[in-house]
Amino acid sequence: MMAALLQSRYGIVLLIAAGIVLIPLVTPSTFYLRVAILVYIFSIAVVGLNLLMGFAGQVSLGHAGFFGIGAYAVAVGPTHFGIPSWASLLIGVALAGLIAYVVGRPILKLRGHYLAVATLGMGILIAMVFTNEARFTGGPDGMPVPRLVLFDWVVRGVTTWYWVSGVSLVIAAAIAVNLIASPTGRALRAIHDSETASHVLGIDVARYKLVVFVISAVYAAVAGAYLALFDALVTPVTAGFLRSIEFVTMAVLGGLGSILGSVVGAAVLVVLPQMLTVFHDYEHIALGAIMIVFMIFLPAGIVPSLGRLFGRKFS
Amino acid sequence: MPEFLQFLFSGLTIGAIYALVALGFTLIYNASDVINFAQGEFVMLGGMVTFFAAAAGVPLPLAALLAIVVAVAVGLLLHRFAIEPARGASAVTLIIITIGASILLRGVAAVVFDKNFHSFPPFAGTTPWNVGGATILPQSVIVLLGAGIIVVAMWALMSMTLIGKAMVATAANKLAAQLTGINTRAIIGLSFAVSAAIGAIGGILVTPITLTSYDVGTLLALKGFAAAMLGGMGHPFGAVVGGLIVGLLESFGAGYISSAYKDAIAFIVILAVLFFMPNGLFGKASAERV
Amino acid sequence: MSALAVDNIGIGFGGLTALDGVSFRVGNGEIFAVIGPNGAGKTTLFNIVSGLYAPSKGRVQLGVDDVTGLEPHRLAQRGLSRTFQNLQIFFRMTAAENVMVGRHLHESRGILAQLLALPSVWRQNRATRAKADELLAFVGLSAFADRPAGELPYGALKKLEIARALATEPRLLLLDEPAAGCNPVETQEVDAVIQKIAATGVSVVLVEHDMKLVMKISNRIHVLNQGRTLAEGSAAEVRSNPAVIEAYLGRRKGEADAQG
Amino acid sequence: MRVLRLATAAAALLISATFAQAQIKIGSVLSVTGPASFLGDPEKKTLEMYVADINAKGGINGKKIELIVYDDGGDPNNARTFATRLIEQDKVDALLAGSTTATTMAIIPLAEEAGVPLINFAGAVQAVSPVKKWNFKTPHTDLMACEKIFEDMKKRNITKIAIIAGADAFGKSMRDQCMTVIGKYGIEVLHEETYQPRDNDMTAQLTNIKGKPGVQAVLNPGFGQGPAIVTRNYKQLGINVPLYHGHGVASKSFIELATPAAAEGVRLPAAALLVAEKLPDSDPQKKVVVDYKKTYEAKTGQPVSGFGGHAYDGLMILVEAMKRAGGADKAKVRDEIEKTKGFWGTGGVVNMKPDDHLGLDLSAFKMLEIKNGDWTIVN
Repeated sequence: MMAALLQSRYGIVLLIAAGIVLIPLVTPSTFYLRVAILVYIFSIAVVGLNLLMGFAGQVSLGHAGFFGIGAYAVAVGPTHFGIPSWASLLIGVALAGLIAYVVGRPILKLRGHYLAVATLGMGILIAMVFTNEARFTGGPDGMPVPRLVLFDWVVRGVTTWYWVSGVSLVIAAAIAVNLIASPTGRALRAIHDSETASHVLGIDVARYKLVVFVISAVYAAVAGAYLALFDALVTPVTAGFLRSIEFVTMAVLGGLGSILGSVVGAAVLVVLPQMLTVFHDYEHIALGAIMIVFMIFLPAGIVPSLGRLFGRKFS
Repeated sequence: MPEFLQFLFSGLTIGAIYALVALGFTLIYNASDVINFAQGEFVMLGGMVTFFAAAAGVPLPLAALLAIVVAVAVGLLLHRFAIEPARGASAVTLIIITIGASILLRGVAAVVFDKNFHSFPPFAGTTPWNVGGATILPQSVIVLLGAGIIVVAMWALMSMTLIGKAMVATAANKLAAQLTGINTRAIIGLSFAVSAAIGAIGGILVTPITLTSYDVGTLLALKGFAAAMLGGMGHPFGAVVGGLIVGLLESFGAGYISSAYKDAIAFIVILAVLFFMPNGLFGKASAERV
Repeated sequence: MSALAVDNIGIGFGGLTALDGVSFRVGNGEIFAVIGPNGAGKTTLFNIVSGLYAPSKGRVQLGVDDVTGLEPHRLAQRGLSRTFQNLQIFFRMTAAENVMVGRHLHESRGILAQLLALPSVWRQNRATRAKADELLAFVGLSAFADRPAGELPYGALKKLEIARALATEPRLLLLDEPAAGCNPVETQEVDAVIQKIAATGVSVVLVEHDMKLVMKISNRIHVLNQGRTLAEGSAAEVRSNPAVIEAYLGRRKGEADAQG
Repeated sequence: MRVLRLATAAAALLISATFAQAQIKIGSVLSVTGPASFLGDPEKKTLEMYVADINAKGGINGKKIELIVYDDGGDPNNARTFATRLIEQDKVDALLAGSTTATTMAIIPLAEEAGVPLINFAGAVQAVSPVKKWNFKTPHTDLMACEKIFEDMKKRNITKIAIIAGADAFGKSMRDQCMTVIGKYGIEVLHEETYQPRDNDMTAQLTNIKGKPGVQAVLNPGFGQGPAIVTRNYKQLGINVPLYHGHGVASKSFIELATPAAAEGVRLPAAALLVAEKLPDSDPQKKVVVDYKKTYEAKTGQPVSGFGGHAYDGLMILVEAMKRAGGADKAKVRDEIEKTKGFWGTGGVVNMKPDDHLGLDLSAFKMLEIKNGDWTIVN
């Protein structure tokens, strides 16, 4: 039954939704809910990045930049321009999409490691603006973020955010699944395997790379805005280079080309540091070692590698 | 004019460090197609091991030698226990492994050593030399000389020795190299060892100027990677030129434009170069056979 | 009016002339073969015609339109499709999905509708799949439809590329060594498929080393040697052309000399 | 069977032991790794060292302290997660948390919401002002450091300066705080430069400062290796106007890193801790700072810094308050912290008030000058 569920188109979305509904029933304290919220928020960004990396085969080491644009939008908009949070969120997401659109055109011509270094540069430039333009962003110390208010309803509290982020993740995953099963999704997967063949079959390769880059930037910006609103503060760390690396690690660890993998990858990298605190000073040694071991034994990522393992066992 | 010279000296010194890191990236990449994000940790090991060995009473030259040996050992271990078992995995999987290795090595350094900054005395005195109104430290000259010697030695190794030629052959075509009887596994291991040694030597040379700590590697890896790509991945000469250019951009950017945005200036130039030369300054376009 | 007109085409790579002054015309529904020794410039010619390379001189015409230097996806819109000598299969997708990608130009591509998976997108997906199944049946690959392309045998992949190229509904189809690496049975199947395609009115341009196949199915043959046209004509004409014989045999002699 | 019984007995013993010992729980979130590890690392070591010491001496009113330390790596998002964990999961009685301003600002609202006393170790003034009910702070604010420096400049008739600041939270915050009070002292900034946190060469920036006519002194707000390299480059370029650093470099290792020759004549404001042995015996602070310094250096083998001292002060203020409150009742402890009077810590004398949750004044700072590779007190 599990296998059938995983193979059907929305099975994975249902599985994620079921997990989101069940987790609050078994958690002893709201601390666990906070961890779950972080998993969901990061998952949204990683699902988007996975569309770009796992399906279209284009790497990005700069997605924290888009994440940061979403986060700072909900901080700067209400604080400096009096724009309501929900409108700031939309503006931030649109801005991230726009920047991805403008920047994506030239840099998506690059391939492989060159694309990696170009996106890395882009992310660092964005983060640098957040650090240096202190009049608007509060500089390296960051700034507080006002609460999100929707029609007089103040979105606050762990339980509320649990459901907001959980439902958003389900929607984000469903949209991603829709995309993959559409002509655009097929075009993206085709580009991953052979740009030449895709091009000859009538696919406007440059345009589709741009489309998925913009979509993934939008995912990242939404996630960034959520994190800022939930934490009620934002700092340049949010948009930093290490966060970009973290996103890529989550996507690869969970499994490129797997929506469920994105959620699993995010969950592992959010929950693992919480568990590793028992190692005290040896925390980072353990984290590094676990990453290496995971990648050696599950080289395609947790979900696809395990899927293959069990698939072979049952068939 | 003195300002210009000062910026030039500063940029070349910093650039030499980036160049050595970029060279390390290039060697490993050529042999194994792996982008080794733990490259900066070799530089860290060079400085930290030397400092702690010296602090424990080992004479400085011996301490430096010990540091190189430790770094080479770590490089070989990294290859044997993290890269080799993942043979056949995709490029990004291997990258994540090296990121994991970098976190691990930093963690080990924090526990074995400490989290403070350290330095040891320069090799040739502290009195700066005056050149055309600008000043340069003797140690900076040593760094530049050292980088130069490493580059020449690498060139000699590659073009004059059998092992070097085997490395070049492995880089060009692994399968063909295997068929001619080259033990490509050993060659890849060797490239990790040489890379680690270069990183460690770089770390030893620059620590008297730049100081070192358990976590200096991250940023060096970042800049070195950018430099290697600017030069054209897989091109040793390009890596060195790329490193020097990034260093010069930073120092001239900080001096003439804005110190707050100096890193931005370097990256904007890199983006512009890649826009016109998508394979870096010296990289060759790889034509796809269809 | 011809389906394809190539006019005085030339291209060089780094000072090396790969093609120079090549011209030919392909009629509607014709099977047209391009042959020549290795390095004659056949694949380069295909790459120019399909828009992967821009020629340094000359003109390519599809029907009445000058299409020189247009990007491949624009050429696909104008009814050109091709297969590849070095397979360009989408290995991460199933056989059916490979062919479905070929339907790209015939699908409506509103991104919003796709993100929301509106009923129209579902309907369209079903129609695309049906068309893909039809084409897989046409090339004899129905049994492989839902298998990952990576698991298919080599001969099947050759046919899969043809089915995928046909999915774009081309008026002109370029086949780059469709029988290379196939066993005699598979070669016969490919032969039959090509003839069936031509029978539907699609013009086929073929690069192939299997002379038996070429001589059997081609209406006309164009011979290249070292980037230049050597001869053009029917199978019988080409076979008896002294220059062609010299190029094939003389080249071997030259190689033997160089080695000796 | 016997094994099983033994195991059960052992487990029971373990559980009862933990219960007997862990009667007061203190939670801590510090930036032990990452860019601010120079703050979090000595803070963590100090807390662990002294909690063990207090427990060895019988604990607080006979109750042992259980200390739980989490590392936020300098990321405020992590700080918030770990603070939540301490409050909700570990159910701590009090928090000693927040190495940087950014991480502290992430923790304060949680402490306020849950009603847990919090003593933080952040530098910036916003970590204590405006006053929040449950939040206290031990380090001097960077504003105080600025005032101390400007007072000293005024005494030396310096009116035109240049600033080179680290583009990190510490450097930026101190630079901004300095700019708010600089007018009061009639000092003018002729030129400003910055450097990135991990830069290892500042000659370009300093060359520009050198080329600016009329600069009488240079101020460098920053921490970590940056100011050490600024000092070296300063000497290399032969700039001969006075150089001032912030309190972020106040540790013996700074002189080593900057090299004694280059550091000669450099001035900076710092807590008495750095010059512990040089304080006159009559100084009421002498005993506490000498004791702390000796303990820290003996236990860790590393030179003492002011930052570990902030953690010491925080722990001691909390422990004293708990003793007075007769237990770990959160509200009572909070009230007692607020009543702290005449507490001599490494940072100076602390006199808390309902409208002042810092309780330090400018006298807590000493202006130091480096002479012959050592700190001296400027009178």
